[in-house]
Amino acid sequence: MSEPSYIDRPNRPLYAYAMFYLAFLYIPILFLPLFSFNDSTYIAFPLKGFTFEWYEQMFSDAPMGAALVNSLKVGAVASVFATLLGVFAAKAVTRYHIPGKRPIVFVIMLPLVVPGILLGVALLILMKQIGVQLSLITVTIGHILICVPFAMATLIPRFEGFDKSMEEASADLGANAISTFWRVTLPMVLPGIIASMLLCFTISFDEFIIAFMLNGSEKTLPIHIFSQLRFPARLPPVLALGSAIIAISFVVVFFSQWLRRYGVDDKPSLGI
Amino acid sequence: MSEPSYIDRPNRPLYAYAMFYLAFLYIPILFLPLFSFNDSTYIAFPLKGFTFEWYEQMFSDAPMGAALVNSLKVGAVASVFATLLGVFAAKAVTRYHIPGKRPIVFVIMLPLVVPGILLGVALLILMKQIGVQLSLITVTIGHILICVPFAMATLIPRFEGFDKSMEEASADLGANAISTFWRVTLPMVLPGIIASMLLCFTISFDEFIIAFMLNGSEKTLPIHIFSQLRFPARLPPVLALGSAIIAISFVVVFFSQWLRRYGVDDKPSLGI
Amino acid sequence: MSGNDAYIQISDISKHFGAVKAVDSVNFSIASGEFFSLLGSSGCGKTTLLRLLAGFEAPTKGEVYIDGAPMSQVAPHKRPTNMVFQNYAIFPHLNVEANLAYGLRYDKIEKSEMNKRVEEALEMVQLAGYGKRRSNELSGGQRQRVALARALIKRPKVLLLDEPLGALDKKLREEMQLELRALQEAVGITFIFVTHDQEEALTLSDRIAVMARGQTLQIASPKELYNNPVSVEVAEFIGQMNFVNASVVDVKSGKAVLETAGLGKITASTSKSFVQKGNDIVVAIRPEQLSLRDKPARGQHGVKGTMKTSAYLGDRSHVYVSVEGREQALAVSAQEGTGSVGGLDRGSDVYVTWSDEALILLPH
Amino acid sequence: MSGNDAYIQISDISKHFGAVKAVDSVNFSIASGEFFSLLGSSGCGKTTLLRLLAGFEAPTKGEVYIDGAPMSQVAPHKRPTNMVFQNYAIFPHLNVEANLAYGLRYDKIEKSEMNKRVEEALEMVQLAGYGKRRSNELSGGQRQRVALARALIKRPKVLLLDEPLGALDKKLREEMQLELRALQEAVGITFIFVTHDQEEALTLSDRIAVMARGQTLQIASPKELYNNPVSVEVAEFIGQMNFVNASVVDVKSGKAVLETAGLGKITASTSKSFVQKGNDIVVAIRPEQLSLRDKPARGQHGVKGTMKTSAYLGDRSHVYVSVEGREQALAVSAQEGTGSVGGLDRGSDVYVTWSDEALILLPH
Repeated sequence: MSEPSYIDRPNRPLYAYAMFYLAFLYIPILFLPLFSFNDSTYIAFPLKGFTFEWYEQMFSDAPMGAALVNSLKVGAVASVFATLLGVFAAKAVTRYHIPGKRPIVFVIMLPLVVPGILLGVALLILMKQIGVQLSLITVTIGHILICVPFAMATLIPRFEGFDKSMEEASADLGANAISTFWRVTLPMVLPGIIASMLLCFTISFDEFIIAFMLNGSEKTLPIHIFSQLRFPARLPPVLALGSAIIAISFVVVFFSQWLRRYGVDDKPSLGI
Repeated sequence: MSEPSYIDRPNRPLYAYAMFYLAFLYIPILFLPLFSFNDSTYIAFPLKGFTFEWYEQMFSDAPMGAALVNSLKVGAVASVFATLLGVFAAKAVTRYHIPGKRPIVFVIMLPLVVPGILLGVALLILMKQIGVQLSLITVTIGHILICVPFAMATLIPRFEGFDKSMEEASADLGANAISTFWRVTLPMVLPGIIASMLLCFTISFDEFIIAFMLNGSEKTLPIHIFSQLRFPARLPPVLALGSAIIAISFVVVFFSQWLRRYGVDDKPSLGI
Repeated sequence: MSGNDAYIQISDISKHFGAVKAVDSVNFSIASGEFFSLLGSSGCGKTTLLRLLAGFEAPTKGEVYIDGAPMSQVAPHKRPTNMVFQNYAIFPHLNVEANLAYGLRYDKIEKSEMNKRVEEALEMVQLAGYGKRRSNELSGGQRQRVALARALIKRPKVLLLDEPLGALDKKLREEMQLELRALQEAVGITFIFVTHDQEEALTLSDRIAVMARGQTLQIASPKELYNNPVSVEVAEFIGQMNFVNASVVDVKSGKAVLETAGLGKITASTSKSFVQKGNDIVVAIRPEQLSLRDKPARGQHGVKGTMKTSAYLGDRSHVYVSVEGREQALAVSAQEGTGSVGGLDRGSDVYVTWSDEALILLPH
Repeated sequence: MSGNDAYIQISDISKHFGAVKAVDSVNFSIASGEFFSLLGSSGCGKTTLLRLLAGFEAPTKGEVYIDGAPMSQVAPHKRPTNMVFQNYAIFPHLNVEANLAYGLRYDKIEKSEMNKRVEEALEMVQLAGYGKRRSNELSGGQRQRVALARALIKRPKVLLLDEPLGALDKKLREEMQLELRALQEAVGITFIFVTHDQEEALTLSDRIAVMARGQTLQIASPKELYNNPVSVEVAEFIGQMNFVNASVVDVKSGKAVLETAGLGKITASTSKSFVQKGNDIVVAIRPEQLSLRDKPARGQHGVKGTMKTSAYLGDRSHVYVSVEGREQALAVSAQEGTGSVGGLDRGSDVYVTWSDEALILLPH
């Protein structure tokens, strides 16, 4: 009924601000695709010409391909486990009447504020102490650790928005606890679970310092890119790869936003 | 009225799970304080004895002190600017009737999914192109860029929870738009603003890869720690520093949780 | 009801939101000192009309005049109106006193005078001593009083109320209705009151505008609305009503002969222009204008039916009687204690009777 | 009302949440086929009692028997009860058909039989053709019907309803009340209905338990509750009531002489044990039991007062009359059209009269 009201009249300063804001966020990012099509090994203006060469190099670069596969593996496993841990924890925090819910949220949040490099050191010490060889597995464990709080942050609002009487109605209609979980709880929080997995995957895929400290012989993609930065000639394929990643991220974010339309809450909110 | 109901009965598996969960999150972190008091330069069991030596070394370590001050400076400036940008953007997204609110949220979220190393590369190219010398300022710009989406994510729920009729009531009572902003809007979203600043500060303080790529001669703390990792003898003071940071983070998180109690929404929710 | 009869003039005002005509060419005047209600179900445009008066919406077309001055170029903070919001909109970061004093700053009033007026306003709404409390320390009724005081302390010419009693429970709402009416009489200013509750509108108002689809259906006093609704839509909205389809068989010297569905052939006196031979019309009868008897009454119109069910309401019952030729049962309001339904059981035969004056003829 | 008079037995049941006694030693029985209401304001324990019956809460003490079987060790999904939730709790990820069929899976019913029962249930609640819709494509009234059908399709022995009409607007609520009552008569099972709306409870119920502070204040039929409340608290809750403080001057052969605050010295016939010489009691009179006259009536009790204000309600008005010796005005319900208040203006003198039988004596 009360769409644009007095106080809500759009104004010119706002549009100017929006333009500045978008420029600030996007101009740096747009440099990657720009130079990824530039026909020169030097990353500098003026642009020379249009080429697909760097994309071709990217596809024929075997170590880069291996690193990509590693990152996808780590991301997939970490996102599934972190979300699984998060589902049960979010369910516990929001549904059961644990004395002192607030301290629990506090405890879950805390690892978020520990600098990645310190977590990396701590995990390194732990792995050394228990004699675990560094490998993609140790990287995955590190990533699960940093993803869980984000999974919780995504899932808790879902479980909070979830109406307890739905589960009671299910029990009332004859379903036991397990049946209720599968037929009511899970379908209703599914969009949140998928959003959590997407978020965790992204975090794992992007993470550098913990992967750097915990990896063995197999590199994840950010570490591979890092190792290539020393050689200017190898930079253009990295730009091509970066552009491809941004394009794929775009699709993933779009999909996760689309998912949020469906389900309990319809408000536009960030995926975090 | 309906506190612990049939479906909500706490159960033993839950407690077991909670224990596992906490162990998983905290055991690695607790290694830092543990070894920071251990009287040996070797980070290994069995523990040797109790010492404050590493803390003393930490306090007398001038480069570490300088790095800490740099990190605090960068964090303070980045958190203020990112929150300021976020306040106006969140206000715009939630209050004004911009056609297609959802695409805007989408656009704001996107930088979150671009891997930090790629953002670092992109910013490096940009800085080189416009001839800006690398320094703490470039690091700060990079940090603002990654903090803004988080600031938005913190602020948007605040602005959404904010009842538009409060501003209308203010106008109705004789206040113009500016007066309304200062006397009603700002006090009501203040807890969100402080939460956003704390979050942005934490992100900036913890960030490694962008700072690593964009810093000049002055190092931030994670970079300093990184440079010390090559020398095993320098590790114990790093552990002492890490423990101190964790302790301080603990206080900050506690404070930000306490802040959330006050104001618009009272639900326990994560700071993100 | 002293003073100017067209103190507020709403002149051909429309408000469109895209394709939706929230308010559609509305025209009427409100006298100064009047308690005027905008009544309608949700989405009828009543709140939008109120917001147009407050200045929170700009009209797509038309003009609002308050005391002769056109308002469309006047910002809300400069209008001689104040509003009581549906959710009360009490500033949660300020205590009750500060909420009340909030608007006084802009009236350039001295600090001591300000305190005096806050005290007076608190007393007026029976909240003396509650000045230091915050919104979350108040009950629903107290919040409603704070919102009222905060608006009235500005001494507006017109007070706008957007369903201020909607959030209260029934007993409290009835109490607050009495208080609100007493308050309006005490301060003497114009109240414009938005509600979807017809009983509330009847109880409180000097006049009521019944709205639907952004338009006014009828503007009249409560008694006029109840006794002489102009259309089936208005009659349906105000109170309970039985509707009977009928066709006009004959009209002669103010008497109409009607063939009805279920009530047989009846006569009614009328001067309404749509009652013409051959027209289809609707006959409306209030439940309390119908009586139940166990045998036909002499000299009164009546119809035989079967008692279907009844709803006990304490001071009265609603009895539903099935009548041949009608799908819907006739609702009959019966006073408790008058004995008229005492002996009747479900399923038993009854006679429903009425007097000629009880019939309201409405266009189809 | 066929069958067993103690079909459901609530035996000394209590439910404590920490220090809060939500339900406190409640004892009563419900007959099979009865429409039984739990009535009280929020926090009185009515919902907790319903949830104890459904099995969502375990009693702190006491036992519930349904058809003779103790229930406290029976999980909710195995109880012969089904519930209609206040918010309807319709599964948003399933369409109407799937919602209705949800519970049938556990009854080991064949697919074809299942479809038949879903069709029947949809027809019963007048939603045939709506089977493929989702919750968000239904109106409030339709959701209410789906919730009802989903519970009834399980053919429970007892249907529990937790304020199922609370979310509907007034007109729809009244319609649904009639439907609900008709449905209960059609299916013939026991309904236990929670509400805070006394009018709704009066209209629907065979018997009502009025609750407060986790206890039952009175369990009786609607008429009994309205005409013979046992306490001021019950009388306050049901309908409108005038209360007059009085002290007993004398009691002789079933006649009590009372000295009242505002009504002077009056007599009332009574057999109640608390009416004893010297005791303070409360006299209650319904507004519709009071009449207004412009001069004292012979042979009737009456008191002189000043007309203060009136509230028009269409079929009747409530007139408020100030009487010396009382702070609160007397509420008098006057029928419209009877002319009794026609000539009276605000501020004019009136006489309020009543008959002896109208007085209800209550303990202080």
